[in-house]
Amino acid sequence: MNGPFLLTLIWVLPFIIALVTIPVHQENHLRIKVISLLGNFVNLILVILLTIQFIGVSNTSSTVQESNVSLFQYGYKVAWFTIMNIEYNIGVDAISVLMMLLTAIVIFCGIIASWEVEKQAKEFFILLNVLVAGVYGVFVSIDLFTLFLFYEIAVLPMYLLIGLWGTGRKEYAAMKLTLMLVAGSAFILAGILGLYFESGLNTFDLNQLSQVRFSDSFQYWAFPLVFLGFGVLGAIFPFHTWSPDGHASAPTAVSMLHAGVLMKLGGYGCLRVGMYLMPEGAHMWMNVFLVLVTINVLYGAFGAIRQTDLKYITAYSSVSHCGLVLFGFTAMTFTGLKGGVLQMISHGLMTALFFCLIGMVYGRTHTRTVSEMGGLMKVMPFLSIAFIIVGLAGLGLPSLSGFVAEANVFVGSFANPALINRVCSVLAVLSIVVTAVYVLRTVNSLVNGPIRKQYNTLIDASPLEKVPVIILLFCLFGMGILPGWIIELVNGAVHPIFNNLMR
Amino acid sequence: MTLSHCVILSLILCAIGVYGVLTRRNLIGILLSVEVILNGANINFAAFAHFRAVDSVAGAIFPIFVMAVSACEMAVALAIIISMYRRKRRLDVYNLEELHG
Amino acid sequence: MNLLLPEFFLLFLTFFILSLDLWRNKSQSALSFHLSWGGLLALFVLLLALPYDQEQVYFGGYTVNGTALLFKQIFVLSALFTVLLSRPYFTPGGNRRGTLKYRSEFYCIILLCTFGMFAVVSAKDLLTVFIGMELATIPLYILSGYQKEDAFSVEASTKYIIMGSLSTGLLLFGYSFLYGCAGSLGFDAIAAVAQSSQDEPLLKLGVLFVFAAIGFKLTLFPFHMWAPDVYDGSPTPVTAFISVSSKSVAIAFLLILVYGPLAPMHGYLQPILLILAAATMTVGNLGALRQLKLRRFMAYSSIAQAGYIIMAMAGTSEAAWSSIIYYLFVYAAANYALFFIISLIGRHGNEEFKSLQGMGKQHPVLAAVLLLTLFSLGGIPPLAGFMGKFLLFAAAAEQGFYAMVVFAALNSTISLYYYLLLAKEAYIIKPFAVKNNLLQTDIVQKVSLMVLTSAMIFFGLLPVFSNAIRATVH
Amino acid sequence: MADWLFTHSYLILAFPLLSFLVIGLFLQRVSPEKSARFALGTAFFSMLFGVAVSGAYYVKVLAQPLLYPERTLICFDVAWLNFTPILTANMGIYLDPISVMMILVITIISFLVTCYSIGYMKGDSGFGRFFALLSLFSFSMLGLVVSSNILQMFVFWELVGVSSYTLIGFWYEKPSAVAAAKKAFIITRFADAFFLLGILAVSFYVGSFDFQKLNSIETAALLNQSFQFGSFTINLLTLSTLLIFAGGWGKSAMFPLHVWLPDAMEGPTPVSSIIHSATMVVAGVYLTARMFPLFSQSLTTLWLIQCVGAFTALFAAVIAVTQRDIKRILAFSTLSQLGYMLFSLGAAQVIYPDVPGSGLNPLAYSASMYHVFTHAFFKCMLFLGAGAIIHAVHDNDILAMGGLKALMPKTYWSLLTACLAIGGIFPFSGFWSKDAILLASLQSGHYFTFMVGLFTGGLTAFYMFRFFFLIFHGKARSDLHNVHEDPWMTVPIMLLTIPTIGAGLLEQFFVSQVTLPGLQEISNFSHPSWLPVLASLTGLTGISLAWFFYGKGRLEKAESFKRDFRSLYNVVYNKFYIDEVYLFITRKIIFAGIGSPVKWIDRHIVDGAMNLCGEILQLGGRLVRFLQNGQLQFYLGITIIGFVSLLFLGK
Repeated sequence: MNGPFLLTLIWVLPFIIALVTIPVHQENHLRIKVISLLGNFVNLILVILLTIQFIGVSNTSSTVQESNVSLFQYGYKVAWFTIMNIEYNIGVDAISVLMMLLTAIVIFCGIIASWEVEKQAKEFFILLNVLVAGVYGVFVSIDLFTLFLFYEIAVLPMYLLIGLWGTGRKEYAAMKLTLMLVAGSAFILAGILGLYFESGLNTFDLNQLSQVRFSDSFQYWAFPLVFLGFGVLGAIFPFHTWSPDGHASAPTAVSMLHAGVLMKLGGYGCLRVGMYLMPEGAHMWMNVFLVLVTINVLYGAFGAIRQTDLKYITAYSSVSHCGLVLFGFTAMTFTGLKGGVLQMISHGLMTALFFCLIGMVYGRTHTRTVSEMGGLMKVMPFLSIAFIIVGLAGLGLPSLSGFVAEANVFVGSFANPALINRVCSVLAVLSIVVTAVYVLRTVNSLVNGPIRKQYNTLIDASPLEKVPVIILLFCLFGMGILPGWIIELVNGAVHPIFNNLMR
Repeated sequence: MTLSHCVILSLILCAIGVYGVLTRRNLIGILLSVEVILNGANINFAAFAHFRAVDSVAGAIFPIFVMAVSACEMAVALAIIISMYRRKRRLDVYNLEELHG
Repeated sequence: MNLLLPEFFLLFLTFFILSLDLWRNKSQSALSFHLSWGGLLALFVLLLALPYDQEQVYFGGYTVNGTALLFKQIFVLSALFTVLLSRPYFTPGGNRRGTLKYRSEFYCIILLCTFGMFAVVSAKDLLTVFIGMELATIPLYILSGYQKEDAFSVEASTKYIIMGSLSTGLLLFGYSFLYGCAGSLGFDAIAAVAQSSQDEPLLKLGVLFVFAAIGFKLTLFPFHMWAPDVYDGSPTPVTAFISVSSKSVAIAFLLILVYGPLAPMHGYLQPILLILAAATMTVGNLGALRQLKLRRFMAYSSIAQAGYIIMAMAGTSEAAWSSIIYYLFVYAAANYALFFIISLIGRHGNEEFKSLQGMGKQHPVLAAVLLLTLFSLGGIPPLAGFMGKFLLFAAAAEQGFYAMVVFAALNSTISLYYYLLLAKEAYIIKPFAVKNNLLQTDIVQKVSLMVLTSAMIFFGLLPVFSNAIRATVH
Repeated sequence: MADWLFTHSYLILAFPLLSFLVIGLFLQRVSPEKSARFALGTAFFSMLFGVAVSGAYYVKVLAQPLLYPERTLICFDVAWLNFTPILTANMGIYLDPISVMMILVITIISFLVTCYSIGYMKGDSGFGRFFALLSLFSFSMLGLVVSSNILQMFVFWELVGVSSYTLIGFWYEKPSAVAAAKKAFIITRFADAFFLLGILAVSFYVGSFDFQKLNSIETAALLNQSFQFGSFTINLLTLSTLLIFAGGWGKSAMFPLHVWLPDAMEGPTPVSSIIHSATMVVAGVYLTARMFPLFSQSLTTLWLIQCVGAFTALFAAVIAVTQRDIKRILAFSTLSQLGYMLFSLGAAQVIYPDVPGSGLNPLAYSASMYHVFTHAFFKCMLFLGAGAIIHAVHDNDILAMGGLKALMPKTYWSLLTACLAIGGIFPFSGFWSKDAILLASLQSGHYFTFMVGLFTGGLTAFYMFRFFFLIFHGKARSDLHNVHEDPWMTVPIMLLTIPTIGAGLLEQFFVSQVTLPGLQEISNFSHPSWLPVLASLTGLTGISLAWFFYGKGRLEKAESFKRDFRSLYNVVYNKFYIDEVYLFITRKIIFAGIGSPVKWIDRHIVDGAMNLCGEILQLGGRLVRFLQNGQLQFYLGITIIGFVSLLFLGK
């Protein structure tokens, strides 16, 4: 299929789904869900098609290894708001394609996982699809304005999704999450306006901007703005506090989507807009951010140790793992950047599965407090084994995706011989021990040990519930055992960024 | 009698007006103080017109318009104050306290 | 001569309705209503038909050009929607605020007021501006006190008129000083003076006096004190009218002043404008944080909006004109949509946050419109508000005021907080008792809401509007 | 033929993997018996193939030293994970004497243990699951030993750890088992973190993961540089080798990371026998041997390895003397034997002033490997026997047993050979390997280590025969009803007696073949004839002491002795309170000291700061509303003041 059309279709389709859902009758839940499911299934197919096509056209030849311009496939541009010379300018490189693939998988699983939603199902699925459309939009856009626009579209529906269908202190959590992310986007806004005007080209086009050598004084203030702005969504310390509350109170699908995909927008933006466009700024600030994200990694892990709520544990582990994403970037080495990208994918799959399982367990036990569970292996072996596996993925067990990513991150961070990088990488590597501690603690007290009698009657996952779990497990193992092709793709995309960084 | 005298006079009137506006408790009184301010402005116009204006006609006409306009304004104000008096039976500015926050 | 047609038509319409009511002496008839909205609609069409690329000056003091016409469009639309809004709001059978005596006078006053605004945006000298401004202001005093039975209304108008006349005094002083140094009332003369002797203290004094006076109408920070009380006390349609029209006319005048006669002093004005903007948006947002009454809330939110708008005036002439006009359209659309919903509630209940509860379940469409409106006001894509704010910020950023942009963007985050509070009331919080559906929407409201909502969406998505405005400004 | 075997040598791993997948995904739900048979079959084929490959290796490689001076053969090598265009981690099969030896040991033992488990695990609810996990383990272990590069080794290293975790916690409803599994995993994980760091360091400086590259002389020269860190200098070679060795430290449960091994006995006994005695725990030794050419370049590392090994050997033996749990005794004896292997490797460093050659003693290396080999068999058998006893008696406390000789004769005789072997009595296998180790340390001139080894040997004999007598001799100390022997279990035990007795014949082979090229033997030191005598004598002394105390299965002497040294006894019995120290570290320092504060800080300071911003804004809101007090003249005043300040602003 014609590439640009395919790209447009992919991000438009969820909007269409939302529009189609509007006329459906309030009470006709089944139809609403089926529409969403089918729509997103089609989208999944489309994205897979796109990926296959992309693998066909992507080349990792030496020319790519030398060039410092990201090679966007299926580029297509048409003027939009001419007064600010804003264009609808789309195209994808390997990172965006993989991210879209991740999104497609996660949302498909998410919709199955939220099959139980009964309350105002219509609004729920409409908002969910709008959110997804925003996410796809961010990944396809090359124009900074549209990127920002989609970014906000992706952030906002979260408020109602959490506030309306969440649990616990949902209003507080939703408000906090939304405000912190929007405040972050305030920084981004200033940053991209700065890029627009300071470049002297009056353009939002990433490719043109990437070739501009911005003045150091400008990058000195603009880079941290952009990096922090996106970093908030990447849960960078100390702006991560929305994540535990938000993820804890969000409904299953939303946690999956948010932790699995949305948090990746942060890392994506940091890489695409921050480091790619402002390399000198990156060099100026990297040590600061290196320290921050190292704190992230350790702090998230230690924070998870003492939590008792399953979702809080997962949220803190997300903080730690997303820290690893940025940690890979801040290493400023080729392998580090690559590792960061791989970690985005791996963590996306992993944490999505984590929240999915938590949702199912919660739906049965009606508690998320770890200490109140135990012995679930006896009554629900499938879920329990899946839980153990995803836990092991979390602590970076080889043959699961986590190891591939973390190995790249660590090798990359170690490849930077500066002393501070060394110290930070040592600390980060040691964090895997802490990870092991909380993961095993959680898994043990959840699936092992004697079972409480009130759980004896619980049933294992239904066939429908098994579908997302199996899909995600398959992806985890697939990426863990045969990482070759993904790494090839990512190499192709990371080389230009890295070369630009080192220009 | 120079320009500065007149300007100072107008400013003094303005100050008096402001003082009145800030201190009078009776609404009518406040309105009168406002009138004083307006007239100060008029004096300004006249003075500028007389001493340094290129086309002094404009400066001379302006106060007339001002008087007319302020007359309507006062009329409206009085009407409103009357209806206000109907409600509260007081003309005390401190009675205007229901709307706040 | 044809560029003056709108003015004449408006005058004719006004007096026709008035006289009609004189000899037909049926004050409650709907005729005046239909006449006025029809007339306004026709007027709008007429405005659209006029050429926007030429400028004509009539008897020295009155000029008509593209931007003026654009502003006139805003005024006409605002008046039109006020009329449409007032009809269902004032039809008897609601709460005690629902009754309206002297119906056609009400419409006439609105039209007259609009005429005054026309005069302001077309003025070429201080006298015309003064007359126009007074003509645009004094009717508002009357309107805000229109319900003589309602103590709130009367108190509001009392406060309004007294503070208003004080500001008039300041304005006059400002004019007098400007006249003093320019030696003439014409803008050209003032421009010449501003060009030749920039730091003439008398000139600066005059400018500051004028700024204070306009700041009053524009609800800039230290001069905004009247706004919450007046917005809260006046009848809802009047509040809407004040919040859109009277603000727009003030902005128009400020634009004309800053980029017309005072253009040479722009460097001197920039910091003042920025400080005023920063203070205003902060105060507005902070004030709105803890409100419970809808109209008072709207007052603070519109104060904040004024702050954003002023910020753009630090930019270049072209950017400022186009972005501000564009934003005014967007702002008007969102505001009226919200006021329509408020008036729906106010028809029967108190116009408070609480009254919104349960809307998401009982009136999903209405709630969706509310949500869109709030997002548009909060500047969330893909709605028009986002594009509008973006252009305002860009205008400031172009001059390198990035810190200001960050500050403003953070402010709009705060504003998002209280807009989301409204959404929360409408969607999340469960009403204590499920209310029986009181919110009936008649055809007028349905159509208006539809028009406004689609405006909010299409302004944000289609570039034609912004392009047209930029073309006109250019 | 041989080439065909080499090219398809991956099948050795493929069989267990297949059985894991098939059983885990389908068969265990269909029928437990079928899965057991399937596991047995795959294990058998894997063993067959392993033996075949080793034979081929012997014929093709060892028999032709001229073609293969390095005695190594890389069967295949596929790129798996490429980090940079130059740095890539492969998956390969790397055959050299020690890996082939390990292949033999693992395949044979895993076959026997699988067979044994069919009897041992009969009737268990997780029967099928058990065999799946067992196959997973043998797959990962085989993958570990054949690794062609250090990253691959790390990968399988982790997999081994996980399968050990799952098998220790096999009875997941038993809290103690679960806790033990967690402990084992976390402690080894802790060590692995350093291992990973070592890998990172080496790979960064060398730019490769392959063992051949890492073990080359150039690498050692490249790494042999010092850098200043703060006030003191660090030798990179020493640092990285130590970091890598740390991995082995944890896996081989050297002091003070040994605490997980005794607890690991909570797992089913077959698991203990294969994982925690025969194969997995020697992974650390294996790693050291694998990287030996590199390690041996850093004297500090060797010295540390030697100390750790020797100390653990003694330490564990002392504890073993007092234990009562049949499996824990064996666990501690395993620790002590691992200590032997390691200090023997460390003892390769010759400290004579005048040494011809490389200054390294090849015998030490061979001896260590030889002990790995022999120990695997007799220790495995000991565990299996212990399992059989537990299975029969349903109790772990040796004080509650006794007089089982009559009831379980086969087990009795087999275990006797094993005990003699581990006791180092001529002519059983243990005697030869220990003798070689002692000789090596003597040759290299580590007299102290030599003494420790000798003494530990005696101690070993003592506690093993304490164990033996208390179980089998005297009369039963508790009613032992319907004790019987299950052929599924006894047959493997008896089969294991063959290597236990006969492995001694291989000494010359090991000394000559299982060694490092480029190290010539130390000529100027012959095998002292008194050494074996001395060793045997110490062993016999130990045995006779054991007989003296527990001979007739009586406890009185021991009790009185215990009473005289009560305090000492308590310290030893409680394993020198090392576990308590660990508890303190985790509970008080990690959890209470770091975890909780972090949690608190996050909630109250970091998050508090965010909320504070909100509060400040709310406060501003209050202020604005307060100023909006409804008083007209106040408004006017504000306006005037504002105007005046505007004037100041504008002037």
